This record gives sequence, C-alpha cells and structure tokens, in this order.
Amino acid sequence: MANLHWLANPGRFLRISNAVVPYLAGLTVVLLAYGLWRGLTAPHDATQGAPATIMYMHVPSAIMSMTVYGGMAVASAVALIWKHPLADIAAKSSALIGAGFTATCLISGSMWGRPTWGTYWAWDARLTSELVLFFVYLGYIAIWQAIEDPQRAGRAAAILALAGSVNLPIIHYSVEWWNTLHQPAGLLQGKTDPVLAVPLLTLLAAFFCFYVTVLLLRMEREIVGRKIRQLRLLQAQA
Amino acid sequence: MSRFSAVVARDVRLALRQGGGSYWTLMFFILTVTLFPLGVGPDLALLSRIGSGVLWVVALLAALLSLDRLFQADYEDGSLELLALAPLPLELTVLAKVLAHWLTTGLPVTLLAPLMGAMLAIEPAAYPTLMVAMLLGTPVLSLVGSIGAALTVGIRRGGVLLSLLVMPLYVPALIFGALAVEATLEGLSPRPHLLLLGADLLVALALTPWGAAAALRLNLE
Amino acid sequence: MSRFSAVVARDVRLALRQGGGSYWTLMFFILTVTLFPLGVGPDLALLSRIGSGVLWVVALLAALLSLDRLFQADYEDGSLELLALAPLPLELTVLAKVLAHWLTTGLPVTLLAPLMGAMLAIEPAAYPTLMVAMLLGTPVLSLVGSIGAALTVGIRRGGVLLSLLVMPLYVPALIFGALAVEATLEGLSPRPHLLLLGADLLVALALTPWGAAAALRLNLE
Amino acid sequence: MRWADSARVRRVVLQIHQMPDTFAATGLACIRGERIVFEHLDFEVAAGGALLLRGPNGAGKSTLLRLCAAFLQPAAGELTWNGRPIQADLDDHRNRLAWVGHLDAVKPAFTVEDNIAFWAALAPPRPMTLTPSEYLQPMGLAHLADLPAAYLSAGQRRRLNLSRLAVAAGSLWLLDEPTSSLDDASTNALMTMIEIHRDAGGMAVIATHQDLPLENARTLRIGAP
Amino acid sequence: MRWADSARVRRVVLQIHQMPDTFAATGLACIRGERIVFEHLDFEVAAGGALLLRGPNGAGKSTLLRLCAAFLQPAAGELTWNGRPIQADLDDHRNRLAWVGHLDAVKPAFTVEDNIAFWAALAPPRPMTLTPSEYLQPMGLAHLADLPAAYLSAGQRRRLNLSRLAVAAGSLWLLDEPTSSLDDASTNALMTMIEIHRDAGGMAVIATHQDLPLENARTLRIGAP
Ligand code: HEM
Ligand SMILES: Nc1ncnc2c1ncn2[C@@H]1O[C@H](COP(=O)(O)OP(=O)(O)OP(=O)(O)O)[C@@H](O)[C@H]1O
Ligand SMILES: Nc1ncnc2c1ncn2[C@@H]1O[C@H](COP(=O)(O)OP(=O)(O)OP(=O)(O)O)[C@@H](O)[C@H]1O
Ligand SMILES: [Mg+2]
Ligand SMILES: [Mg+2]
Repeated sequence: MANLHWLANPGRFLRISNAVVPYLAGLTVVLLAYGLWRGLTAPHDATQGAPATIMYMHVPSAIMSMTVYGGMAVASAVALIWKHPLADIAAKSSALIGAGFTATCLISGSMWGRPTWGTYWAWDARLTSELVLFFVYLGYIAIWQAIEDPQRAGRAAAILALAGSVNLPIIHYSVEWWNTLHQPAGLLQGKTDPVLAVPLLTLLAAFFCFYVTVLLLRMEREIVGRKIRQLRLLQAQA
Repeated sequence: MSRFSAVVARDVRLALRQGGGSYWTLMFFILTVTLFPLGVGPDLALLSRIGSGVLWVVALLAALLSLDRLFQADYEDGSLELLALAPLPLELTVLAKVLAHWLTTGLPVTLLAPLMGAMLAIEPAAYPTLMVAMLLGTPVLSLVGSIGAALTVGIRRGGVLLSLLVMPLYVPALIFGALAVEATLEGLSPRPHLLLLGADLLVALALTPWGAAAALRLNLE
Repeated sequence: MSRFSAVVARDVRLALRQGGGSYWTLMFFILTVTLFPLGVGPDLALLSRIGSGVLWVVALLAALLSLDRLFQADYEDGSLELLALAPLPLELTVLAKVLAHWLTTGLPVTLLAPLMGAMLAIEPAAYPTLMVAMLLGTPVLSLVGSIGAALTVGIRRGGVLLSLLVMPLYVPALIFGALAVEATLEGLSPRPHLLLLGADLLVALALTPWGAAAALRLNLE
Repeated sequence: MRWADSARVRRVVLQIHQMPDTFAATGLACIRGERIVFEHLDFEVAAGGALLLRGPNGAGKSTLLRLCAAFLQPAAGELTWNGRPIQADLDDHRNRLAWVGHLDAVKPAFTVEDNIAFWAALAPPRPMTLTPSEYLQPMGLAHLADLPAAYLSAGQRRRLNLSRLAVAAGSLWLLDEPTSSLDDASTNALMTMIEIHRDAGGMAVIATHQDLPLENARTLRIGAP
Repeated sequence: MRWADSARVRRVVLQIHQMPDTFAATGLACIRGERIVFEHLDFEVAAGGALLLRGPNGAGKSTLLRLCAAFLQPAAGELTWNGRPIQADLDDHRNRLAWVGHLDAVKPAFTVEDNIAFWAALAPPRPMTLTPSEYLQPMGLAHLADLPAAYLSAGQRRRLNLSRLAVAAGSLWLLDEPTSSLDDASTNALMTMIEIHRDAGGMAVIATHQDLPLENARTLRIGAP
C-alpha cells in the first residue's frame, strides 16, 4: 500500500521546497535590484538611446523563454522514460511561466522595434519563430486542460513538448540561416561590452531565480491540488 | 425558452470543457493568420492588400473545422435521438446548437478581427466595416454549415456530394464580406455589400433550421 | 509487409468509400484556391506574387481538415485496440495509416498543384520546383499531423485543439517550401531549401511514428 | 428499495395519466435497406401492461421500437394510442415517451449529475419534478454524482442512461435491451422501477434476450430472420 | 453445430500450442483516475481453463481484462505466462491474445466479409487459415457475408466481432461481456466455440453478468466498489 502511493515521494519534495523557497525569493530580489541598478546607471548605447533600456527586459526574458522550454523538454523526457511523477509536475508547472517569459519577450521586443526598426511587428524569421514558441507553449497548456486524467495528460503533454523542441534551434539559428532585422547572438559568447554584459547577465540570473522560485511554488500547489482531487474521487466512490 | 437556453448552455459548456471551444478557436485563428505571412513573404504592403481576404478565408476555416462535430458527437453517443424526442422542436434545437457554435467560434473570431487586421497591416479605417461584416457573415457560416453537418451526420451516405453543396453556399458570404472591406478601403460605401450580407443572414436564418432538422430526422431513421 | 499493405489498402478504401477525407479535402483545396482571387481581387501580378504561398497554406489546411479523423474513427469503434494488439508494430501501423492519408490527400494535392498554380498565375517555370517541394513537404504534413491526431484521439471535438498542436510544427515545412518556389522565381537555385525540406521529411519519418504510437498507447489505457 | 419508499419520490414517478390508455399496432410492416424486416404484426398494450419483444438477432426488435418512437414510419399498418394514429399528434406522442436505446447518451466531459440535470431541464412539463441528485437514486448512482462521467464503467453508464426514465416520467417506456451490462442489483432496481411505473398506469415495451422477471408481461415473438 | 463438424475447420481452431500453458496473476493492483480500483488480486488459469470475472458494476472487471491485454500496467503485482512476466515478451503475449471488448470494431462502410477479411489479413501467423467466409460460419453470419455492415442489428454486429475469435486463434481469449445483445442460439454458438477452444488447450478470461454454461469454469469475484 505504501509503495503504491505515488505521492509518497512528492511529500518529501514538499518539505524540501518549503525550506528553500524563501531563500530563493530573497536572492531573486537582490539580483534584480543589483542588475537594474547597474543597468540603469550604465552609459546608454550611443546609437539606440534610451529605448535600449528595454533590453534589460527583453534579452533575459528571450533567453529564459528558450531555457524554460529546454527544461520542460528534459523534464518531459525524464517523465516519459523514468516515469518520475515530479518531472511531470515540473514540466506542467513550467509551461505557464515559460509562456509568460515568451509573451514578455514578444511585447518588449515589439516595443523596442518601434523606435529602432520603425514597426511593431515584422514577419522576420526570429520574431516569427518566437511567436511559434508561444503557440507551442499554449498547445502544451491546452493538452493538459483537455485530458482529464493527470497521468495520461502528463504523458500526452510530454510527447508534445518533445516534438515541439525542434523549434528551439530554429529560434536560435534563425538569425544566421536567414538574413533578418534582428541582432545575432553575442551575449553568451562574450562579444558584448562588459558595461552591458554585467547587468544583463545579472538580470538573467535574477530571472532564472525568479523562475525557480515560482516553479517550486507552482509545483507545491499542483501536488496539493492533486491530493485534494484524489481525496474527492475517493469520497465520491465511497 | 428555458429548454432552448439549456441546449445553448450545454453546448457552450461542452465546447469550453472539451478544449474545442472559443479559446482554442481563437488560437487557431491567430495561428492561421500567422501562417499566411510565412508562406507569402513578409512584405507588409503586399500583406495589407490581401489581408481582408485572408481574414475571411480563415474565419470560414475556423467555422468549418469545428462544424463537422456539431451533430456528430450527439449522434454517435445517442443524445441526438433524445433531443429529437424532447418537447423542444428539433428546428429550435438546431438553432440552439448553431447559436452555441457561433458563440464559441464566430463571435470570438469577430472580436479578434482588429488585432489580426493589425498583424496583416490592414488599414485601421476598415476595422468597423470588417467587424460589422463579420458580425453578419459568421452566423451565416454556422447556419449554412449546420445543414452540411446534419446531412453528413450518419453513415456519410453521399457525404461527399453534400459537402460540395455546402461549400458553394459559403461563397456569397465570402464575396460580400470581402467586397465590403475593399469598398471601405477604396473610400466607397460598404452599405450595399453589408445589406446583401444581412439579406444572406436572414435567408439562412429562416431556412437552414428546417433543412438541418429534416436532414437529422432522416439520419435517425 | 502484407499486413502493412493491408492497413494501407483498408484506409484508402475507407477514405474513398466514405468520402470522409479525400474528395472533400480536394474539393476544399480547389474551392479555396478558386475563391482566393475573389477575395483578393483579380490583379494577376499580385496573385502571382502570393500564389505559391497561398498554395502552401491551403495544402497545409487541407491536410489538417482531414487529419482529425486519422485515428479517431478507429478509436471510437474499437478497431484501434485491435490494431494495437496485432502483430504489426503500432509504429508501422501508424506509418501505414499516414501513408494512406498522404495517398488520399497530399498526393492528389501535389498532382493538382500545377493546375492550381495556373489559376493563381504562378509562372510555369516554377512548377517543377513547386511539385518537388510539395512531394517532399506534404508527407511531412501527414507525418507531423499524426502526432497531433494521436494525442487528441480520446478528445471529442479535438479538431481545433489538433490544429493548435500541429500548426507550429508545420512551420518549417511551410517556410522551406515557400522559399524554394520563391528562389526559383528569382532565378536562384531552390536546392538548399529542397534539401532542408528533405531533411525535415527524414526527421519526421524517423521520429513521428514513435511519438504517435506512444500517444496512441496512452490513449488506449 | 429505499428510493421508492420515499413518498415524495413515489408521487413523482406515479404522476402518469390515470386514464385507461392503450397503445396498439395493427398489421404493422417495416422495410429497411430495401428488405422487409417484418409484416402483419399486431399487438396491444393496456395501461399497466408490459410487452416483451423477443426473437433472434436481426428479427426486428430494435426496428419495432424505433417505429413505436416514430423515428421510422411503417411501410404498412398503423400504430395507435387510444385508437388515434400516433402520426396524428406526433408531439403528444413524443411527450409521453421515455426512450432508452442501445447508446447511452452520456457526455464524458460532464459530471454524472450534470448529465442528468440536462435531460431534466429538457424533459416535458410535469406537475412535479425532483432534483438531479434525486433522479440518480433509483439506479443507485447518487454517490457518484460528482464523478466525471468519463470514469464510469460500462454498467454505470447504462445506469446513468436508465436514470432518465425517472426524469421523463412518460407513460410509454421504450427500452432496447435495458439490462445489458447491468449487475444483478441494478437489474433488480430496474425491475422495481418498471413495476412502480406500471402500477401507476404506465406501460413498457422492452426488447430483450434475457428472461426478465416482470409480472403479467406479454411476450411478442418476432420471427426468425 | 455444423461448423465445428467440418474436420478442416476444426483443425484450424485446434492449432493451439499443445503444451501446458498457465496464465497467472499475483498480488495485482490497479490505479485508474488516481484511485485504486482493486488490489491483492491473484488468479491462475491453466491450459483448457476458463476464468469468469464476476462482480458489481464498476468493480474492475473490464479494467482487469485491459491489464491482461497489457493495455494498462498494474500499479503492483505481476501477470505471468508460464511463470515469465508478460512484460518481458510483450509481442509474444499479444500474438497469443484474442480480444473482444465493449466496442465492436465494425466498419459500416464495408461488407461483413470485408470486415472479417481485414482482421484475417492482420492476424498473427498460423499454420492453417480459413477463407473469410469460413470465418463467418461459427457465429452464423455466412449468409450475411455480402451485406454492408451498416445494416447489421446490434446482435449481428456483436457476432461479427466474435467471429474474429476464430481468426485470431490465439491461446488466450479475453472477452468483455461477450453475450450482450446475443440471442440464445448465438450464445450457444459462442459457448461451443469456447469449449472447442478449451479442448484444444486454449484458455479464456470472461467478464460477465450472466451465468454462462461453461464446464469447469472458475469464478473470480471482484469486490464491491
Ligand atoms: C517582437 C520582436 C522581437 C522578438 C520576438 C525577439 C526575440 C528575441 C529572441 C528569441 C532572442 C534570444 C535569441 C537567442 O538567445 O538565441 C533575442 C535576443 C536579443 N534581441 Fe530580440 N526580439 C525582438 C525584437 C528586438 C529588437 C527590436 C531588438 C533591438 C534592436 C532586439 C535585440 C535583441 C538583442 C540585443 C538580443 C540579445 C542577443 C544576444 O546577444 O544573445 N530584439 N530576441
Ligand atoms: N478511463 C478511466 N479513467 C479513470 N477511471 C476509470 C476509467 N475507466 C474506469 N474507471 C474506473 O474504474 C472502475 C472500474 O471500471 P471497470 O470498467 O473496470 O468496471 P467493470 O467491473 O467492468 O464494470 P461493468 O460491470 O459496469 O462493466 C470504475 O469504478 C471506474 O470509475
Ligand atoms: N439502418 C438500417 N438500414 C437498413 N437495414 C437495417 C438497418 N438497421 C437494421 N437493418 C436490418 O433490419 C433488420 C432488423 O434489425 P434490428 O436492429 O431491428 O434487429 P433486432 O431484432 O434488434 O436484433 P438484435 O437482437 O441483434 O438487436 C436486420 O436484419 C438488419 O439487417
Ligand atoms: Mg436490437
Ligand atoms: Mg466492464
């Protein structure tokens, strides 16, 4: 009976997560504050002027939108192969956060695009593939909603997440494969001026901590929600 | 009346619960509109010229994609027999189901049209006409489609022929809808086109429930 | 092998008998392509610029329209359980069904492309590229679509959800396919795009049967 | 049955016209798929009566039930209610029917209670009605009210379908193999429902392959195919 | 039965491994919809044996059959064939199965014969096979071979589905309420098929609510829900 209960393991997770979350939240705030301070006091890019501050929103959220999806894909693979229930829950809980980062990237990008390119939106390869990523996130969320049984929904969603991961290299390399309006990658290859790179990397770390914090909170909620659901079903059957 | 609204409410709830409803129709709409620039190329001037045509084609598709299950699900699980025996006349049941279909597909698509128009670089001056045209045109799609859905609900005897009958029935709505927007863009009055669209709606409203109900009865034999 | 062809033959016969997918899809293809000039206006220069993109988008939508019944009918009447128990590995069964789907939708659409191209005033010089691209691209549509169809098989009214899941995965095929034709029209070599399309096909061929089979198994639980 | 003991519930089930109705067929014939399924069929069911349709597979039992519900029209002969052809006042006829076919008319996305509530909202007007969860009692589904119907077993789905009988409260029940998939307790519950219905002057036409323990039921044998 | 008298036909049905197979479950438990359906279930079926699954609606009979067919995996415990877990050689296990579920797997657009011919083409390799119309004989459908399956009655569809049993010729038959909608003659025909199958060393696991006249059948009661 005890080993039958698949929530036994998540129970341990709940304890650990409860202990870690406050520290992570604190770290997020500290990193965010430092990154913003460095960023906003840094000399503005000569060619782009003030709108370039949107960069501090845009670049970290763009990178996070892909990182979160990558994490989701890995968690999905783990869930499919080793059937670890926490991997399932982690992937599910990531999706909305990832969609949020993607939306932030899209919105901040188009706000930035107006002054620099003269248009909010263009059907440029990178912009379009990022939009497609947003749809993949939504499809992933949709399939979770559409299938009642969480076990089955989890596996269906995992298959979808893996299939959708083909989009990640397309987003990243789109600037190299097609000539586009958009900037090529430089930040993570160390090609960027440290004046910009330090605040950007700090903010990226802040966004990452934010992601992990919210992820843990959402996972906790999901686990508790499933427990309640299970109790309801047991009650209904009694 | 309360029976009518019970059917509407049920179908809307089913659409929302089963992930076939408005939210996802909207996503489908946005997605398809996204595909056109990918296929056609990113030239905004070009896009703005074909924009309203694209919007209409996509609205039609959104309706079509969800229409084929309008009666099919109820037929396959036996609910349709019970609906046919219920005190609500089958014509009104059809109307209720069509209304629910429109509420979860046509209406959201209409409300979203300006946003999609912006992505396709349609001139904002055309938005009011576009929305009025869609408000008149999308119910026609649901209504006319219901005949096709009713005819093809059974063993799909002659389903081919019958769906061919329905597609051309969509043509007037499409043409008038696209013409109305075009007229506005050229500075002409869209009124005549909108009136024709309205007439199309009235005719559909008056005739299709009878047709669809008769087709359903045939399939329940 | 004979089991594989038995499944292909059955699905093709079902599609032809029931008129469920193929004719309807073809007619849809022709009608939509025909209607496009009506919505966009009769300007031939404009049409020829958007022609190949429109063809691709419509081919893609035509595939989508017929996909939602790929496994649904077999699931609902219990055939899918038996197919899963049969000696033919489920991955091959999926491949057979995808092949049948392609034979009744993608292939006819490809063969029809020059005719449709003529209606859309695409330059005849681009026809060979268009056809090769479609020959490589339409199987991708069927293959990738099978994953979506398998995932949504237990969900009634899965049609719209299916398109939401599948369309983002169609984007690469659409982009390469449209770019190949465009390159030809601009006097460039379509080779790189066709190669990428071929690579897309190979990847889809290698991976999607596994994904779809896994999705089907979980829906049979 | 606890359910039938409740006076309030019993009154709802018993609210059937207390006049001596008769439902009859004379010289009925039916053609389906260009083939005569049966001909020269006569029967009569009086108030409180039950007619069991028996016969081999393909004999035409389900077809006869569909004729009774006016889904189909007879090729010859006539169905009458108190002597008047049912075609004469089809709406009245439909209002007095309760139909349970082969298919269960269950929406997996809704809960058990929502399923029955919809049919209750759509039912013909009756002097008295019950709450959805009360309708679930006769077939013993009340404890599953909040379960999504997707989780029901085959027999539970059938029971949910049969629960509609209490909702319709019509005077003529048309049941096509109602006991398929039912366990013994549910079969008994169904028999109780039918007997209460008959006591109140209702009638039932039931196609079945099993021997149902109904009192004073007449049997109509439909010929070999 | 005329059908079973034909020596050729009989040989096809009897072509099952003549070794003393056993199919067994130990400590089986199943979770569906996050709920334990049953636990601690044990049974053993020997060659020639039959196991009847009985129990109220929702007890888990169909679920147990799906476990036996490996559609589902047990939350605990194991199913074994001759002592080896079935998960170890899933393909072998599938090849020895014949499955008849709730649904009839009949394509209305095809004729009766085309329906069975497809499943025959897909069946596991056997030393001997019959023609499609011979497969229709045991359940008495041969005279309907050319009829579109859309015209079949409920019982006839069920019989078409049961005809697949002769096609599969597997050694383990899993039948979920096989007699629902069957008339008496067809029920007898099915029992004859099952007995011939068992005589040849085959085994059957059958979920049912009726008392089936099978000799030496063991009964497994699955608890109240
Ligand atoms: C809606 C419009 C936009 C979208 C969807 C978008 C999307 C993206 C994405 C997905 C990345 C991450 C790429 C990767 O890590 O491989 C990125 C990075 C970046 N974007 Fe944008 N972007 C948009 C507009 C803009 C604009 C207008 C600018 C400035 C002119 C801009 C400048 C940058 C920069 C500098 C990076 C960092 C590149 C690096 O060093 O890694 N973006 N964007
Ligand atoms: N797809 C499913 N998802 C979740 N739970 C399910 C599912 N199918 C069945 N169940 C649950 O499992 C239990 C057992 O169902 P099962 O179909 O095995 O019962 P059964 O013994 O076959 O009943 P019946 O006699 O009515 O056919 C039921 O109580 C049901 O609630
Ligand atoms: N939709 C249809 N179109 C044409 N013929 C049909 C149709 N449905 C049934 N039939 C034919 O009518 C005959 C009677 O079918 P019916 O379903 O009434 O039999 P039944 O007595 O209910 O049999 P069962 O005991 O198997 O349910 C069958 O022989 C069948 O061939
Ligand atoms: Mg019948
Ligand atoms: Mg069962």
